[in-house]
Amino acid sequence: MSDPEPTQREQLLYTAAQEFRDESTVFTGFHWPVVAARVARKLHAPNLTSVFEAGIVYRGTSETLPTSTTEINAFDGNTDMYGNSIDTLHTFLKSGHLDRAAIDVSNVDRFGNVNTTVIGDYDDPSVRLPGPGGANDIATHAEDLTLICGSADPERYQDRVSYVSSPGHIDGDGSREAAGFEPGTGPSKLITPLGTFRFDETGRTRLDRLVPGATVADAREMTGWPIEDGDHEALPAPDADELAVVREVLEEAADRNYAAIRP
Amino acid sequence: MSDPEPTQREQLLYTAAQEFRDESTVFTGFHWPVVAARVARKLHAPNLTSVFEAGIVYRGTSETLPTSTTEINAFDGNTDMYGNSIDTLHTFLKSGHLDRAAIDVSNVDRFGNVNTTVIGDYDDPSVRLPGPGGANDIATHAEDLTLICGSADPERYQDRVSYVSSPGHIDGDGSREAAGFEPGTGPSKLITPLGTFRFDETGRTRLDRLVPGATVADAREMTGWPIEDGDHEALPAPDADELAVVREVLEEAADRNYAAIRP
Amino acid sequence: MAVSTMTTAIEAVDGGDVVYVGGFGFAQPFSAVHELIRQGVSDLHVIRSSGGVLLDQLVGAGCVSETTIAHCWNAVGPTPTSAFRRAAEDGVPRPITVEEHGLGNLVLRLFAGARRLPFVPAGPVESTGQFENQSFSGKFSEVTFDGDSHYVMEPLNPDVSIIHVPRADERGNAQLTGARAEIKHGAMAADTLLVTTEEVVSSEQIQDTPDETVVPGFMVDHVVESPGGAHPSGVLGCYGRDIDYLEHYGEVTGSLDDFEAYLDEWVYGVSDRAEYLEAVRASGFAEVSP
Amino acid sequence: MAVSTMTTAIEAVDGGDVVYVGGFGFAQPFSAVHELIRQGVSDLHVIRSSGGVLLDQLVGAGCVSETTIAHCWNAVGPTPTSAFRRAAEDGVPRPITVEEHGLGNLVLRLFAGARRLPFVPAGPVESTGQFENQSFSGKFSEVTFDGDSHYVMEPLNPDVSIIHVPRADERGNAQLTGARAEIKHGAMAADTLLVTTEEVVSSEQIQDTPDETVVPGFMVDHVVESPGGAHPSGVLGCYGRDIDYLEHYGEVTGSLDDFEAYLDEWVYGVSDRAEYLEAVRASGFAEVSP
Repeated sequence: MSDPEPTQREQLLYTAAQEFRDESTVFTGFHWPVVAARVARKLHAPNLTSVFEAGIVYRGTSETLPTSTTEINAFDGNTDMYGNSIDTLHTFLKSGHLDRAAIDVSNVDRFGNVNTTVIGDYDDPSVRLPGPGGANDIATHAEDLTLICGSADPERYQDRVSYVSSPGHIDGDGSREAAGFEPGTGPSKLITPLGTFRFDETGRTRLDRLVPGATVADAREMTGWPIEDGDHEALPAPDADELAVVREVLEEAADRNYAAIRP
Repeated sequence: MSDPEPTQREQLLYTAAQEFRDESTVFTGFHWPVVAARVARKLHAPNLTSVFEAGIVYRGTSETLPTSTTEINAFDGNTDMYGNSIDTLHTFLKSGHLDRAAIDVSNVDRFGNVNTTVIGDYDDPSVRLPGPGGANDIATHAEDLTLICGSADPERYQDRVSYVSSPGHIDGDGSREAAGFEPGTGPSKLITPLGTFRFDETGRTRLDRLVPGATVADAREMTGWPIEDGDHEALPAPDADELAVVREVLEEAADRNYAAIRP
Repeated sequence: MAVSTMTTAIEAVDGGDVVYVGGFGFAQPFSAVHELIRQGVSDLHVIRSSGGVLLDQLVGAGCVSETTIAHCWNAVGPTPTSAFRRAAEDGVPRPITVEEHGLGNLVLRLFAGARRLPFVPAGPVESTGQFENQSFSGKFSEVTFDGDSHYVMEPLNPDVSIIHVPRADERGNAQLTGARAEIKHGAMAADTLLVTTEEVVSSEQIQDTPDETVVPGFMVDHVVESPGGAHPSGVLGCYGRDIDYLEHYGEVTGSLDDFEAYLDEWVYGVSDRAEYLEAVRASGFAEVSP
Repeated sequence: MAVSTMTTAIEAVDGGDVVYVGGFGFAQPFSAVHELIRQGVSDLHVIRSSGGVLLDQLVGAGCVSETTIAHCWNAVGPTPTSAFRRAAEDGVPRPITVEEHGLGNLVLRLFAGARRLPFVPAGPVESTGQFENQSFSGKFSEVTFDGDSHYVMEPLNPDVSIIHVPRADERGNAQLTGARAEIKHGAMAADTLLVTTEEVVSSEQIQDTPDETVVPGFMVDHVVESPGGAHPSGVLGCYGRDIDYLEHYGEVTGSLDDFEAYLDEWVYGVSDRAEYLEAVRASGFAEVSP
């Protein structure tokens, strides 16, 4: 008999899946966004369109979960268009036709800036991370951007990242616009294992909703960010059928060698 | 019994066809270049590749002569690539991979400048001509450019055109390079019904060879350009078999509504 | 997005709009242009690589006040496009401005529009007519890069773009085969995008051949099924160029009166594309079947 | 142009060259890269959108001194690419520089190279790491257009580009299906272009499907037939990504010794692609057939 309560990860995917509405078009970043979009496809969004940086416009639900956004064979038969990276990263991101974008973040700060590049000095790093790829462009141009952080590890949540791989609201208080970014662009929401945050008018995170059972104190401890006390509506938990779908997708991810799934 | 002597037009096409070598790649402009290239394809260049501005890379000999470089159906089955106009007018013209380019000119001056735009004031023209299309880009970027003028009408040959639709050597004496054009680009040859000209180091026409029977005086009268007396080797005339091919292509052109062919 | 009638789709075009009309010598949206003429839209600024007979008709019908083009003529012959000439030379039926560019610069401006770039470098233009003509010399701005002076051009972003394709699905995913010219960029540069198509096909058919998709459905505002919509230009895989019709057009539109008679017969005199194609057939021109 | 052996084609790459290597998560020219490693080419400046396992191998083998990339990791997992990290963090086996760009800016620089434009506008970059990092801040030059300040970037023009495609003919006409990423621009930007292909097909076959041609033969310097040449990445229509092999790669290359053992087994230990594929099969990984 399977556990009727979702794990943190299952709840995260369920929450994130709500970002992907049926009949909408979402620039879907690597990793958790792809997995969450698949949950959405199976739950409520059979005609979700995902745009991927290499030029793929993917609509429907492919037979297999791709290991990454560039595993073309996994999408073939469910793509409306094979375009190129200038189509996706320039035209689609900047022309106002997308409903939303979502990217995976592993080191994020209060302003929604993301570091996927280096820990330490750029030219002599203590840790060299992969770099941003197209997530930089998504964070630069997208108008309704959701960040998804799959980890509850407090080290993932910074006060201010030392290297901005993908720009959030920089240092807040209009500094993003002052640096030349279009008004209205940048992160609007952050989804974490403990709850969701919105970015307020100063460009800082503000706790929105908590996952069932989590407290403001938990969120404060995880992020290290100042969070005011207050009542926060709980995020809806999946019902039994929905949870079964989330688990099915996580099993697919394990079958397709998703490293984060490993025990 | 057909006339064993070529007409002016037949000789022109035969002369121009020599510009299209087998196994070479030529950016082929609208009108006479397309017809001359077809003569070449049938005479000596079965593997000539023509690049056309709309994105077509055409190799071999299509069943029918196209009415223009954009009549795709006429080339289909003999195209190596369907690309776009940025491929052709930027990459192909500027990357140094073409062997030659050829364009039709109807108003040309001593410097190889071409006017296909207006007679009279630009904003209040006495005659509005079609404009240059991609011929402007070919004249701007091509490194070995042949101009083909199908008419012996002296009005077609100017001292200096009043509007430069497609740039030749501007006013000569390095003025093209001074205006920002790459050294080594621009017209190198002009083919006319009476003979061929080369552009000398000052960017001016210099008579090269005459068609059989034509004289320097004839060329001077047609062009109005200063031409020194001297011996000029005669251009080779087509032999009987070659002339038959030229005539066959001209018949095709008539069948395909080429206006200049009309009696 | 839903499949629209031609009437509804063309109502998206307002007088004074900047309109890119797609197709080069092929895949020209003639049926959409005829509906524009019937609806009497005026003061358009038409962007087109190769103006052609299509632009000639729009100009001759008085729909146009500005043009941005690389050339305009009847590719069959070639022969002049007389209505375009009358407007440029004599202001008949209305004056037009002609912003002329080399095709390579024009397509880069559409590219910059499609990719939402703030500007794009021009090729060398000094001493050319396109540069020296005062009416649009402001289009080339000088910038300094790496110690050298260069000219840059502003992007073109039409209010409305209209393209014709052989296939599209109900979602607007539009497919094209054959030379692409600047059609994709012209389409993607627009605020509002109208697609006319030989055939509305199933989404499954689109997903079987996604390499051919030129614009994704989420960029498309109206899809209109219009078989034979590109006649007298051709559509690869559907029908060829009707060269006799195009020659005929040149012959019967030389004077203003003759041009107006042409419009009366072929545009105002028919209510839709089906009637037009019936007239084409009845007059002995090509059989057009998608 | 003629069909070349891999050995001959790769001899066109000199030490110190700027080399664009094509493919994104798919159609990566692994067989060409293995030959580069075997030939011991050094000091390369490698341009690649998504560095991946391919760049990891080149860096780990000591062939590389500079990189221009948007990211580098093993897309399966995802897991880190350890050789790339060792070089960047510890200079082992050689130090590398990493010029990092957002992918959109990187592909525009390749576009500008392919189209021989003098520069191209960058997206907003101020306050980002790509801009503020001193090692390549000079890559963004300020220009003023229409009263506003903008940054522009110089084009990328590799000495040599290497792409892998499913089909090419003896003339070099190379065809690709599926997402195009920046492959066409990377190929067209080069001085010298090498194409590896699953299969050399007839020119008739190319002319039956000219929409799929990504570079025309006249731009190509060497065509090499290399079936299975993209393993462990996939080639649409030929074979899929070998995710078990890629996971295995991540697991057995974590340390320098293990990485060198990997190279000994899979690169130095085989003389050509056929032997490599035989080893793939013998080790129980995917059956790769073009």
